[in-house]
Amino acid sequence: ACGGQQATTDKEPANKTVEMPDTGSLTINPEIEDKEILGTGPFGEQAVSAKTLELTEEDIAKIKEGSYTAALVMHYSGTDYMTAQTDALKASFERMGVEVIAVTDAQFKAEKQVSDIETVTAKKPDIIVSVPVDPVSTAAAYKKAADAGIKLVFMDGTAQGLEPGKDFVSIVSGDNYGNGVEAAEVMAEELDGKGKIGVVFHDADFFVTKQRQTAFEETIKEKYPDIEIVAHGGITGPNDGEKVASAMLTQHQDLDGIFAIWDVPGEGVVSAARTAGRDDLVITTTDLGTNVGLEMASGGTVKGLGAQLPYDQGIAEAILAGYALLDKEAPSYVTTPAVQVTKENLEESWQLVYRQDVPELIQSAIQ
Amino acid sequence: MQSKDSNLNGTVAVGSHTVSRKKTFDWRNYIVYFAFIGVIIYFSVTLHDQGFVSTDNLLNIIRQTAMISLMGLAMTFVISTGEIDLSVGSIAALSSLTAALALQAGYGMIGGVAVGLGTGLLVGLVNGLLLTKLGIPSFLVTLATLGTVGGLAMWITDTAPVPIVDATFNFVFGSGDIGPIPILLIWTIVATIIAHLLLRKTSFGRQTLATGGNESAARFSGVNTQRIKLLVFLGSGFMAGFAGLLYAGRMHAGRFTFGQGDELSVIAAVILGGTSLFGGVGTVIGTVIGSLMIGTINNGLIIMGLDVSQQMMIKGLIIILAVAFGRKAIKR
Amino acid sequence: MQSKDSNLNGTVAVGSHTVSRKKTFDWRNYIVYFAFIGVIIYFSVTLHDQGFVSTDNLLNIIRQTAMISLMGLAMTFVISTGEIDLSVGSIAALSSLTAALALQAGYGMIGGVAVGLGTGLLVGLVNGLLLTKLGIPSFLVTLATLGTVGGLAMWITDTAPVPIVDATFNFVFGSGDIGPIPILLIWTIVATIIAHLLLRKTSFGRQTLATGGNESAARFSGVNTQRIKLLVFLGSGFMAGFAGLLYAGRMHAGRFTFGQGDELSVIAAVILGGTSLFGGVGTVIGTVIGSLMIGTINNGLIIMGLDVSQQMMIKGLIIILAVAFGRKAIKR
Amino acid sequence: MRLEKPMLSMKNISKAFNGITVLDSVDFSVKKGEVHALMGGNGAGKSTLMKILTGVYSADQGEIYIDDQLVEIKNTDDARKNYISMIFQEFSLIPTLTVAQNIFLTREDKTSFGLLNDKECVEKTRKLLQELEVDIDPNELVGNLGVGYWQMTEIAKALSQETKILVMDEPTASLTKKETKILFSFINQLKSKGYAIIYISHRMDEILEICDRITILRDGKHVATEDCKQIDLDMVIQYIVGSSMDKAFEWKEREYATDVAPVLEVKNLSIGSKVQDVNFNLYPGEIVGIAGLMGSGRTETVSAIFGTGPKDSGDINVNGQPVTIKTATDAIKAGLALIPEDRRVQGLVLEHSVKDNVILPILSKMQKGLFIDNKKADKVANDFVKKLNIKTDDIYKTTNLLSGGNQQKIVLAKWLANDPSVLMLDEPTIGVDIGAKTEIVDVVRELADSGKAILVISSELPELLALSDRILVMHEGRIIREMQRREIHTEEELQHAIQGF
Ligand SMILES: Nc1ncnc2c1ncn2[C@@H]1O[C@H](COP(=O)(O)OP(=O)(O)OP(=O)(O)O)[C@@H](O)[C@H]1O
Ligand SMILES: Nc1ncnc2c1ncn2[C@@H]1O[C@H](COP(=O)(O)OP(=O)(O)OP(=O)(O)O)[C@@H](O)[C@H]1O
Ligand SMILES: [Mg+2]
Ligand SMILES: [Mg+2]
Repeated sequence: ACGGQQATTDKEPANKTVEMPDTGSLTINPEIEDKEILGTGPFGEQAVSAKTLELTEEDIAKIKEGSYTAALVMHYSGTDYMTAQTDALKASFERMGVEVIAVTDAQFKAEKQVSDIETVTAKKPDIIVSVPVDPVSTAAAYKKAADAGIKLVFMDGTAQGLEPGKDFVSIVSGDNYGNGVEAAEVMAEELDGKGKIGVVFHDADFFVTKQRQTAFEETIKEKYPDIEIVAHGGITGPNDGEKVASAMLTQHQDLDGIFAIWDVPGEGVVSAARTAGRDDLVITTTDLGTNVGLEMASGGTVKGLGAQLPYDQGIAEAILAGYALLDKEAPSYVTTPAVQVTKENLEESWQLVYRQDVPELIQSAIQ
Repeated sequence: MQSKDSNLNGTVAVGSHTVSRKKTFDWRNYIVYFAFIGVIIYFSVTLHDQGFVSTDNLLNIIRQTAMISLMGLAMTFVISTGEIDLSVGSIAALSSLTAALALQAGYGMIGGVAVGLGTGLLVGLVNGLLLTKLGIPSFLVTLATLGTVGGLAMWITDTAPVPIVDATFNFVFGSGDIGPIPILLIWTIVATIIAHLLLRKTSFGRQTLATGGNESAARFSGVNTQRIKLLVFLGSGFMAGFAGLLYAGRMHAGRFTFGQGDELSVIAAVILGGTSLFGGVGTVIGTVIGSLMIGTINNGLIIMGLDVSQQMMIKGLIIILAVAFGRKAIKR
Repeated sequence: MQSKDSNLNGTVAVGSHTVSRKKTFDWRNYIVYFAFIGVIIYFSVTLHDQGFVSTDNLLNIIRQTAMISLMGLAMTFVISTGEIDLSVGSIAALSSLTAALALQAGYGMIGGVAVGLGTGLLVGLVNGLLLTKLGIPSFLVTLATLGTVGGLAMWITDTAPVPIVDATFNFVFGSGDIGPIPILLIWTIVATIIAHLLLRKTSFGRQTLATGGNESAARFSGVNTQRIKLLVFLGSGFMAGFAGLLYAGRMHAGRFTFGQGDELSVIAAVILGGTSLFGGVGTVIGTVIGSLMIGTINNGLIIMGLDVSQQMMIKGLIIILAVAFGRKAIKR
Repeated sequence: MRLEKPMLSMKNISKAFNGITVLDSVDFSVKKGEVHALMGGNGAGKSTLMKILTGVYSADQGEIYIDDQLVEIKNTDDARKNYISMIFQEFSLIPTLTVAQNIFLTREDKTSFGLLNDKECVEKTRKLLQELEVDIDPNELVGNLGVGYWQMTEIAKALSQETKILVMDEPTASLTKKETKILFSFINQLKSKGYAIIYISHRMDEILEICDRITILRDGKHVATEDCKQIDLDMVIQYIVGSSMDKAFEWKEREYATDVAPVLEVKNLSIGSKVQDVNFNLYPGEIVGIAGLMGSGRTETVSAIFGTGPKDSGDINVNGQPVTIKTATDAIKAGLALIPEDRRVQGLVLEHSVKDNVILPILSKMQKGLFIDNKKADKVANDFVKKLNIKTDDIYKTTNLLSGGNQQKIVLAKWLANDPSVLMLDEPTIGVDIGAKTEIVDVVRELADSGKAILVISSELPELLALSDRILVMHEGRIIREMQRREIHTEEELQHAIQGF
């Protein structure tokens, strides 16, 4: 598992691995602001803030004795968000003396994920941290793993029919709903509460992106009646943003803003706006990626976004796994708040999200 | 038209002329066995203490490759005629959904199976007719159905999965074990035997190979090549539909992504097995071994604990090395 | 080996004898023009009030298809030799990243371009050598590099994108317009002219087609078919690298997803254009039209406001209809 | 027999391709138990007429009667139903299947389970091949066979099926005398069984030996139908060519220097058991023939020299210098040229035009700057079309649409255009008509006169005797004799030597 990490260290500064303190108790970043969590868990339960989680030195020492192993079964691994989360998991587990024995990427395919779960199970890990691609079709495989005594920690969603506390430890999620709301708020502010906008949405039955879209649209409709959503364009992959946004701009010459469902298609929207000569377009999105960060910093079309705290989510997941190993009772739904990021608070937000300084490139662009 | 070349001097493109008068030994038919053995040995040695060689894990590999193997069997026929079917993955997805919907609507297990297989047959029929009646190259025809059928699968439930609660269905099509033996293994074995006999021991198989070997010569010899092509596409659709049922049974649901992108894996298994992309030469057993080999590599690399990017890089290297090793082994 | 078919009764698969006496008139070379015109007319009529026919939109289509077109040009040569290159999308991704990293490291625009193109050439060289020296089928070789290079692109920055701030680079490779004319259009035109001349007017082009038409006859005629194959794979790698630069310049960044999955679109454009998957017959202009046609359909369907699922369904139908219509139009 | 009604008659048959008439109201009939020769120059329409009979093409006009019944033959199935079968000039074998599988394709024996009984087919094939006295393994892939064996397989396939009318389109083109003899004895058996046999050939001597009647086509028109007993060779040739041929097909003693250094020296060439310790020299201006039975190793010898076939040991010197030849490209650089025996596989890119085929080996000479000089290329192609009298609509016609003989002429044109210093021809006149043969002989002599060294392999002894200054006889992979042409007085002498006596 160190290969990947080593690789990151000598690469781009933006992805430098964060040093995890090797003494003291393990918690997420205490500086995270306490915010009301807008989304609720899959069972409608109220979320518990990740800030309440803690593993003390004694806890960690105890865990270390067990020389446990963990596997990370991801739905997709190609985003800054997932990279940060994986890094945090690996670092926290290292601190806890838990060996990460496998990392998989299902490429958004449920059937591949089921195979991955089976394969990983052959290595008999004590913990699986996983993002289910689909709550329905992966359920049986998770159930099997749970029945084999593996402690499951979910991120961003669960599988149908699994019970917290019994089949899995808990779910850690960013506040996806809150993310959509933040993006809507920035949009509304930039447009002074009125105008015509478009939405580039993820055309798939995926819990996380659906929530963000719903949040964005509900906020606009309920709070800002003068903003009209005049266009919808669906994408299925990260490369589709440009085509969809270009067509939107062709059809609606008077469009004032576009919300992109996450940062990568958002980059396509930026490119489309550039091509159409629409420097005045307001683009908001979710997830703080390098490129949208740079665009925001240099005063480009991206005005703001709702960001999650992937690094702290990763730590929270590791801590929860620790709870399970120690037989400590764990809350079933744990979240971290959504952060509104604009050019003004970009530097601080970057610190918060990635636990490291904003890359030089962005830093110089801010000035 | 590489094959023309190899036909005539019984060698691969490399240009060495190993024309033998003995039972033409064609490397393509055997490489995959050596390569597969090599891969197995390699992982058994390096991963012996990490559960790779456990029965459970080996059975897992078979479970995970069953759908690719089954679609590969039919694809062997398609490619043997010199055509290609890119739509199999989409068909599997659509069939998993139509079957699940039929089950949900209360048509029972037989109904669900019939609807799922019927879906596959129907798409296969459309492919076959567009190819034979309009003469549009199969690459284009099936690329179009890949999209159309894939879109249909997304659209039919608006990308939502359809759960399947019928326990018998789930048992028979994918999830069950008979004693220690997964039902998917049984399906794979049965289908392989049938396909092997069909290709090697029946007129249909012979005529399939003849059609791919030289279509007009086959026609002059009384082979109804258009009928053969229609049939192989029907077969491919049917097996893709069947794979859809197995996905559904294994996942207890139908979903639009099941099988998505499988076409490349299926074709890779077939080519790796030794079937020529130019038609005329096909081997069913090779295809299954090819499929198992890809599945084993996927499995072994995950167990090795590599990152996803590393898995991707190394998988490519292993395939090349394994094929090169297989060729060496054959040449002795 | 479909082509052998034509040996004996001088016809395409359909069986009608539409062979004309003028400079070998092959339906495959012309269908795409009629089909393209049909598609344009259809969208112009149905979407005339929705901006489809605006200059901006038409230029957008060209911008969006430029990378596919450019990779298609080189792929036309590859497929003309009867081989296939599945690795182009991955190469584009890796090149976009290596170029971006070189720019970031301060090697300047020339450095970035050299590194990007060099990446493409290197992968092309590896493909070509594995094919010609080891004799592994190109489908397998390039499927392996598709994975390996794709994995490398993920690994090199751990999936992080690399922003490009060099304004000249971004202008020249993708984002710039000279007057009203997008630079991508200029690249497309220049590359098309060169590729067309190369295929039609030079010995290299003739030897490429001969290699695909009958490798062994070409070899007997003194064509160094191995060298030709190596060269077409080098060319394909180079153009994929170039497409990577264009992706980078257009998006102001390098990223491992750029070009992912493009291989199918590229091959589709080539086949749609009239190049035979069996080799020996190739048309560069057809490829570009094929690529524009796919781009136009994508664009038109999005403007129509359809769901992704509907877009997928209808896109498949349109391709089939357009090809069928094109064939009718040619038959008169 | 005379009074018997014809078993098959084709009346008033016309056919045009793209507006160009290929058959013009042709009448043709065959009787039961008759061998009927169909003759005519290359491109006269013989194959087309037979393809109409077998349902490959449909006629634009005309009727077909079998046993006085009007029949419609729209496809190959209809032909089969009427018990018509054909040995195609361009062959109808599947290269990726074995000999036995090909022979019994669609007519395989079945086991009691309904599965293919390949063993039975192999046994039957073995017997059949034994009767035909050819040494082919029934389990060999057809794609691995040389043309001669390919042709024998095709013949075996035709003979194995139940037919009434058997069309043979140049069945002996690639056969040596021995195989031809065996085939003829078979034809006589079939005749006595009441088969009607249509026999197309350009080999004059065969016609009078085997045929009962003869029909001659010229430029798609019926010229004559005669009883073979009433006609002689000169008349036949006159019908075919349209005028009397003054130039006879005979040897002329040629002058060339023998005291100079050889252009090509082949030393101790061995290829497995097929070619053993072959040595010979070629001198500038000399024409050397190689005679031998099928499988005697002639093709393998020249392939090895040219770098397109395997070679275990042996050295090659060109103009006194040792050369390493690994590929055809090396050979061409060294000034060699080989006209290969199998035009479909080694000779032509069938889906490319006449012009593109002709210029393929000489592309480097067609350069103008970066590009191919199309004017020059057109001129070269047109010149050869004229020189070899190639019947094609124009130089842009796709080669697979040309008649068999005309395709063969293109293979010749390709290499003559290259102007090599050593020219090797492996069965150069397969399927070429009598008129063109003499022209080819002239061209070859002309080349030799200009100082080139020429090596000819031919199974047609008259042709070999007409051309060669010196003849090497190969037998089972060895050169067993070397004869000066003038020492050979009759064809029989040479025939005797070939048999290994
Ligand atoms: N499918 C076709 N399209 C166009 N022209 C054709 C086609 N088939 C045959 N021809 C032309 O018809 C003419 C007669 O050809 P055919 O093959 O019948 O000649 P042939 O008498 O058998 O000659 P050969 O002795 O050389 O075999 C030739 O000029 C040939 O080019
Ligand atoms: N008995 C056989 N079975 C299968 N293939 C054979 C046999 N004999 C020869 N061949 C193949 O046929 C081709 C020609 O054979 P070879 O060079 O030995 O004959 P040749 O003397 O040129 O006679 P010809 O050309 O008249 O057949 C070669 O490719 C050879 O491998
Ligand atoms: Mg003929
Ligand atoms: Mg020979």
